[in-house]
Amino acid sequence: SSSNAGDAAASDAATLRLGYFANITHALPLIGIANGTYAKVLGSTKLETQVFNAGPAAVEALFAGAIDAAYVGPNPAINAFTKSNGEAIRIVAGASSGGAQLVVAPQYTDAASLKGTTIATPQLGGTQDVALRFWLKSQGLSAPTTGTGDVTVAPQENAQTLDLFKQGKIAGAWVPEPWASRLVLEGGGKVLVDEATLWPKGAFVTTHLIVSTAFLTAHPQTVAKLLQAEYDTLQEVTADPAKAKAAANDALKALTGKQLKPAVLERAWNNLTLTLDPIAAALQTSADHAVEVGTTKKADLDGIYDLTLLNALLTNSSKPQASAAGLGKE
Amino acid sequence: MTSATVSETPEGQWAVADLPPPLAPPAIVLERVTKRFSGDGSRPAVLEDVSLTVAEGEFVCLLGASGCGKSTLLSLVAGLDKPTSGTVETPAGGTALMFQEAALFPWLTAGQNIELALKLRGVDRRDRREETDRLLATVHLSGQHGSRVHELSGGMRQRVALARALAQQARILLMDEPFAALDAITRDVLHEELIRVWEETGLAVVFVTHNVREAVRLGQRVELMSSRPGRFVRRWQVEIDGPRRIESAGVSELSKEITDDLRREIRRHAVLPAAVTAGSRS
Amino acid sequence: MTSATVSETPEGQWAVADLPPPLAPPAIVLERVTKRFSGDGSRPAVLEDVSLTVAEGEFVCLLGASGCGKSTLLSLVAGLDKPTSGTVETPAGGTALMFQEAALFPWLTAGQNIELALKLRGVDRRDRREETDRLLATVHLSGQHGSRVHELSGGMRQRVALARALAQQARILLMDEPFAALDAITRDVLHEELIRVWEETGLAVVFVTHNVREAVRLGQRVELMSSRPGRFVRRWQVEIDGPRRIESAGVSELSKEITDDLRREIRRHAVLPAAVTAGSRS
Amino acid sequence: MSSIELSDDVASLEAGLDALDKPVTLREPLAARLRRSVLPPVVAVAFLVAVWLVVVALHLKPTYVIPTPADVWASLGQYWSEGAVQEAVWNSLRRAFVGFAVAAVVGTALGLLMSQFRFVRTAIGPLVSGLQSLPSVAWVPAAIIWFGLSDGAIYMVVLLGAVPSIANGLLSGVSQVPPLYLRVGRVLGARGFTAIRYVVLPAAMPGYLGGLRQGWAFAWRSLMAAELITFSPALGTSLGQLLQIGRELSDMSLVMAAILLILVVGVGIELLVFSPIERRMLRARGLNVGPT
Amino acid sequence: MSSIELSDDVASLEAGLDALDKPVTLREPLAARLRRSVLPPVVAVAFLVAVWLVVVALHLKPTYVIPTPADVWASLGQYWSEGAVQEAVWNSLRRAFVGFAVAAVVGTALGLLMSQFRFVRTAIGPLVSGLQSLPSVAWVPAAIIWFGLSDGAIYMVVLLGAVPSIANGLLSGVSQVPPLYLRVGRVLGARGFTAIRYVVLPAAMPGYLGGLRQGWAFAWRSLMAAELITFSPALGTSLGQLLQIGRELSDMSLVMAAILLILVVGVGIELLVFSPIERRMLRARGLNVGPT
Ligand SMILES: Nc1ncnc2c1ncn2[C@@H]1O[C@H](COP(=O)(O)OP(=O)(O)OP(=O)(O)O)[C@@H](O)[C@H]1O
Ligand SMILES: Nc1ncnc2c1ncn2[C@@H]1O[C@H](COP(=O)(O)OP(=O)(O)OP(=O)(O)O)[C@@H](O)[C@H]1O
Ligand SMILES: [Mg+2]
Ligand SMILES: [Mg+2]
Repeated sequence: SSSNAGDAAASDAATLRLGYFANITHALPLIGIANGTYAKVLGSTKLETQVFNAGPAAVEALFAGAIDAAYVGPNPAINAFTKSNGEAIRIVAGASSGGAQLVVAPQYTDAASLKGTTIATPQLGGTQDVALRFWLKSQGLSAPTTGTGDVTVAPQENAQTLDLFKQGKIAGAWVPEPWASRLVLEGGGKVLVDEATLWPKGAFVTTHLIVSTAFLTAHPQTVAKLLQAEYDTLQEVTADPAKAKAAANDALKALTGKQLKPAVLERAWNNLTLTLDPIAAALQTSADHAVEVGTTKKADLDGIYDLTLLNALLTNSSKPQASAAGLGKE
Repeated sequence: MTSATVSETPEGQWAVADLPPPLAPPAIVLERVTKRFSGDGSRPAVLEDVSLTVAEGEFVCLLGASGCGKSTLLSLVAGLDKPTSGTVETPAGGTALMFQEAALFPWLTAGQNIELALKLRGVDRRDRREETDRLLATVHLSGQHGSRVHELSGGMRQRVALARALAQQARILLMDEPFAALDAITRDVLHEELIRVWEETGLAVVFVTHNVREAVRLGQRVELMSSRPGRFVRRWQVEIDGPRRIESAGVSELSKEITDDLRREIRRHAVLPAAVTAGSRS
Repeated sequence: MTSATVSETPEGQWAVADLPPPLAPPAIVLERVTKRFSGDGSRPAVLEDVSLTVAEGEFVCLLGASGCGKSTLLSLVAGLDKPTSGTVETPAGGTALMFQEAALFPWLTAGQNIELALKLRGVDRRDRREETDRLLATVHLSGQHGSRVHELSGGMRQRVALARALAQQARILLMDEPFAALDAITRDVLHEELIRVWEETGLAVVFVTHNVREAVRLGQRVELMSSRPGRFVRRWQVEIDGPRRIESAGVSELSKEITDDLRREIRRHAVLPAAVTAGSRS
Repeated sequence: MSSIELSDDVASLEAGLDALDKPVTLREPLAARLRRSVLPPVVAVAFLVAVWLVVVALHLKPTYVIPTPADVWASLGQYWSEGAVQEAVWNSLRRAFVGFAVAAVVGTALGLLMSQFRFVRTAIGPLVSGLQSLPSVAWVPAAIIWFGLSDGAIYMVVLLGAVPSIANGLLSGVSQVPPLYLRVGRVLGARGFTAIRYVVLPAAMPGYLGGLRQGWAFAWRSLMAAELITFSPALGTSLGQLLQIGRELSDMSLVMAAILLILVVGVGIELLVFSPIERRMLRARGLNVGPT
Repeated sequence: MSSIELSDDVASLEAGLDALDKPVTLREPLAARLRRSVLPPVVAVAFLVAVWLVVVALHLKPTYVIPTPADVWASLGQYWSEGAVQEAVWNSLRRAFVGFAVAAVVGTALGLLMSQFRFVRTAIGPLVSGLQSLPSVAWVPAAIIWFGLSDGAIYMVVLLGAVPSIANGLLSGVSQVPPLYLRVGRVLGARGFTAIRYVVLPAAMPGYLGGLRQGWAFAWRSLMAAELITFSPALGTSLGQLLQIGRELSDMSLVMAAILLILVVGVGIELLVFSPIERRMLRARGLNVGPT
């Protein structure tokens, strides 16, 4: 561990400004912030939270110094790292994995039948976008980023995807939870591909915790407490999943005014794995795939992870270490 | 140099029956015309029981203070408005009307303004240009066909407006203070111009003005109107020999007489504030 | 009823040295003033080598065709512009200036317009209201303090403008065709009003007009200007006994003479299009 | 010739002329005025609802895509009972007012500078006009970077939207001041700042108020764009957010309700605040009161 | 009295008056005109770049947050060499033109209807004005639902942005037509459609052109907002998308480059197309050419 115990008090930040989304994939911060676990563990450090709609906005806020840490998807994390030449942020932990599926209208039964259709993803060059394109490619279907190919991949907001899917204007979508479940349960779609089946052990990262490098350097102790809070929340969730589900839905209601329907919540919850492991191996693979399908150029992710604090915590809790897969400190 | 003979009708006698018979057949006949703008009679009539006959080729000047209903009367004759009661008769072929502002269309050149009038009269495209040039020459503006309206002086604009009015080939020309906005020199010149055109065309002209001398300088007959309600209160037949000019002694003499009448008419409406009355009499 | 004595200076003699000595000490002295607007001399001078003296309490009328530089001259006297060469002398305390449009500020009431002039002159807040009421009474507009500008007729506006000019308490009143936009009846009345005020206040007045009769009706002296470049070409000393009116025979007679001169001056600039010249002479 | 008699003569003649010459202002009867001012909005709303009902009745789209007025009303009622509507309207209005007030100050200063100094006008005039053809959303990233996720970022977007209109309005107002007024002002002794204070500014009022009015519309538009994108519980619920939440939840009733609220508040302020002020000013000056 | 002599007399007097009375139009020398029309944009750009360089030099933020002009230039160069800039400008311009053309037709028809029928004006006038205070982004979800991810959705947003300006411009143009012109038209024999064709429309031109010009700015703004959100490779790269990609990639150089392109194209069209047309028309009528 890198922090000196004697400096602990000195390195506590006065406030921690944390960003997250009002989304079920952010269940850990949703629950932990709502029930006070985060605030309690952070102790003298005041917790200020910000809710974002999407990763780029969260990264903008991080760049601007408006927040210190945020839960985001892997792609915004990669962009924030590479566009700042490795300066701006570090991934210090994961928060959830799994839960992305290709849901299509019932008449499409296999890859070949998707020829000539439009399929939505949440974001150009995002994890799901890359996964879809890579999968299409592996099935022999072209999906160029500009112009027309066998399949048109249309990155757009998830809410819009659901509307268009219900109206039959798109054939399907490769989306994370709870949208996959909503497409199935509200839009009458069926799962053609579960992304989990494409990964070793079904594990791929959905949500990361990123921290601004400056904050991490100045207040490692506070970041450690943040990780501890997330860990404690995970323990609570594991102990009583039913209560956790309800708590997550209540938090959504409080933030957006609407809850997920019980069936959607149920299905989405089951598809997701809440974990502090950032599943680093998948990140590099995903980045390689992105280069292969042409959504990004070769990016150097070396140093994006700083898992020293996470591993210290896991060691203390007698849990297995998390791997940085050679992309940073472990 | 000039001599003036003035014939008057007795004051207050303005009914049509008392008129001397017109020399030529009538071009305009207004009979017992009343006009009110408020439907509910809450405001007094603008024109009340007004009768007027203008003979063909006659030049009549209407004189009266502001708001006495001169413009309203012209609107009725031009058919732009309908009388509340009474009848207005004008010959077929419509009337031409000129205003204080030349009201040329600024998006057209001088010539195009005239051509539009011809086009709306139904003149053939081929004949229009020639006719326009003839009309421009009539008002001494040959060569100004392509001039923009804003490039013309006020006097030139009124001459173009006159040419446009002539393009209508109506038998009646109504003029609502057409020269009021012009400077004195230009106005004098346009008086001569107008008389020349009138003599050449034999139009019946009804000319509205505030300017007593202008009325006497131009008209064969001057009609004085009262205000609230508008009525004809006095009439002068102007008979001055030889070329009249605005400075002619004959014009001056008759003008002074009419002016005194007009001033008396205006004073009738004075509502002197107490302070001023007291102040000026003390 | 009236008699007119006309004294002329020989034509073309407009240098200051040739002037008869003014009766009172001079209020305005222009000496060999030249004004050009183009810095590079590409256009002719608007005023060239112009000299003029106006005595205290004198009423001088400037007469000339459009564009001869009358307004430019007043601007120089008012200090709104600087001469290209020559000198302009006016007494301390500035000059008051009235325009063709009353140019009252439409966001103020009639009274507030006058109060603003007082305020800018530095009159104490408490005295302003009283002074304003006095000035309004002077122009027979007591009780119109709160009237909006657009609620006033043209004549009333010019009277407010006159009151505003008087509020400046300057010794010189410059008037640039102040009554040109008014109807004839109102204009006649304002002539009487202006003369009354001039007699009461003893201001030196320089009055610019196109209207020969107006100039003769009002002025003690009439100066005729030529165009391109602007110069004084002729001068009349107007001596008509008794109350003048615009229709007075004396006014008419002198007017006719001046008009002929003015017309000659204007004809000098005629550029007759070939067609018209040929047409009218054939 | 007796001076007093003449004076009396002129006075009575003038009084007669004044009585006859005074322009007659036709005051509309109250009933007609009400009919003109109250009827249009009512008709407009009725028209809107009618079109909507027809569209719904035609079953062109399922009601989860085009909800019925009743759905929207219910949605509105629900959020109202939760206090979310009130809070959103209040937050948005507060921001719009603060943003607009700051924009008015900045825009006025900028407009004055541009009108008085040719150099400033030359240098930043095209820039100021150009800003109007950039969508507000384009500013959001920049605003967030400068001000973080605060009201400051929202205000920056609002300012960038409203300031150009206000500055340009004042500028065109000043450029339309008849030069005659400036000359009169100078003759009366108003120079420099006094001239600006007593002549230029009041004379430029019509254009300036028009600019303020348009500035309000832009401020409101920009605010909505800003609220749509920056989203933070610390900033509280707002109308833009209500719309965004509706979109995220694919809740078309809420989307429609939010659009209606935005429209009603934006137009309401314009009709209730700016229109009457502008009308009164124009009428006081005897100017034409436009068609709207 | 000889008629010919008198006529000649009047003619020469008139010719003298005409020569003296004709208003003198002061034509600016070419050098001065160029200085006025070319210098301002240059100064503006120089001014902008200078401010930018100062901000960068102050190191207020790291360059990945506020990139240097060189970074932006490089980013622009890179996308240019890939052909993305050209394609984006072309696509956006094409859409803006098509959208604007349709908006002009619809807006003109609507404006004419509103100006001629009091009932139409009463019913939809406030609605049309109100539309201007709704941000374009609010329409995007609705447009996508109606038209799917097609150019149609984009055009709908552009139309909703531009039509109100154009219709209102025409309406206010018509309402400012001096009634005198209509009376003259009637006296000359123009009634009904002839009056509209030969009197009302040409007389309303200044307001109408102003509306078209503002309509362009709105069309461009709305187009950008629409392109920011509707995103499909089938639609091709566009300027709005370039901006969006920049945001998604957290690539501030690209964001700035896109903002600059949007500004340059939007303002360029206005300056090169609308300004000259409007100027020429105003000048032909001897009207005041505004300050911009
Ligand atoms: N459309 C109208 N509606 C109501 N009242 C009107 C209308 N037109 C004119 N009036 C009123 O009718 C009266 C006469 O107006 P009119 O314009 O005919 O007078 P005028 O003699 O031409 O005056 P002026 O010499 O000022 O031109 C005025 O009191 C005026 O207010
Ligand atoms: N600011 C200016 N710049 C250039 N030329 C000017 C300017 N002001 C006036 N002129 C020119 O100077 C000449 C005289 O103008 P001025 O206004 O003094 O004439 P005026 O005698 O008052 O004419 P009017 O009787 O029409 O009022 C005109 O030819 C005019 O074009
Ligand atoms: Mg009239
Ligand atoms: Mg002048």
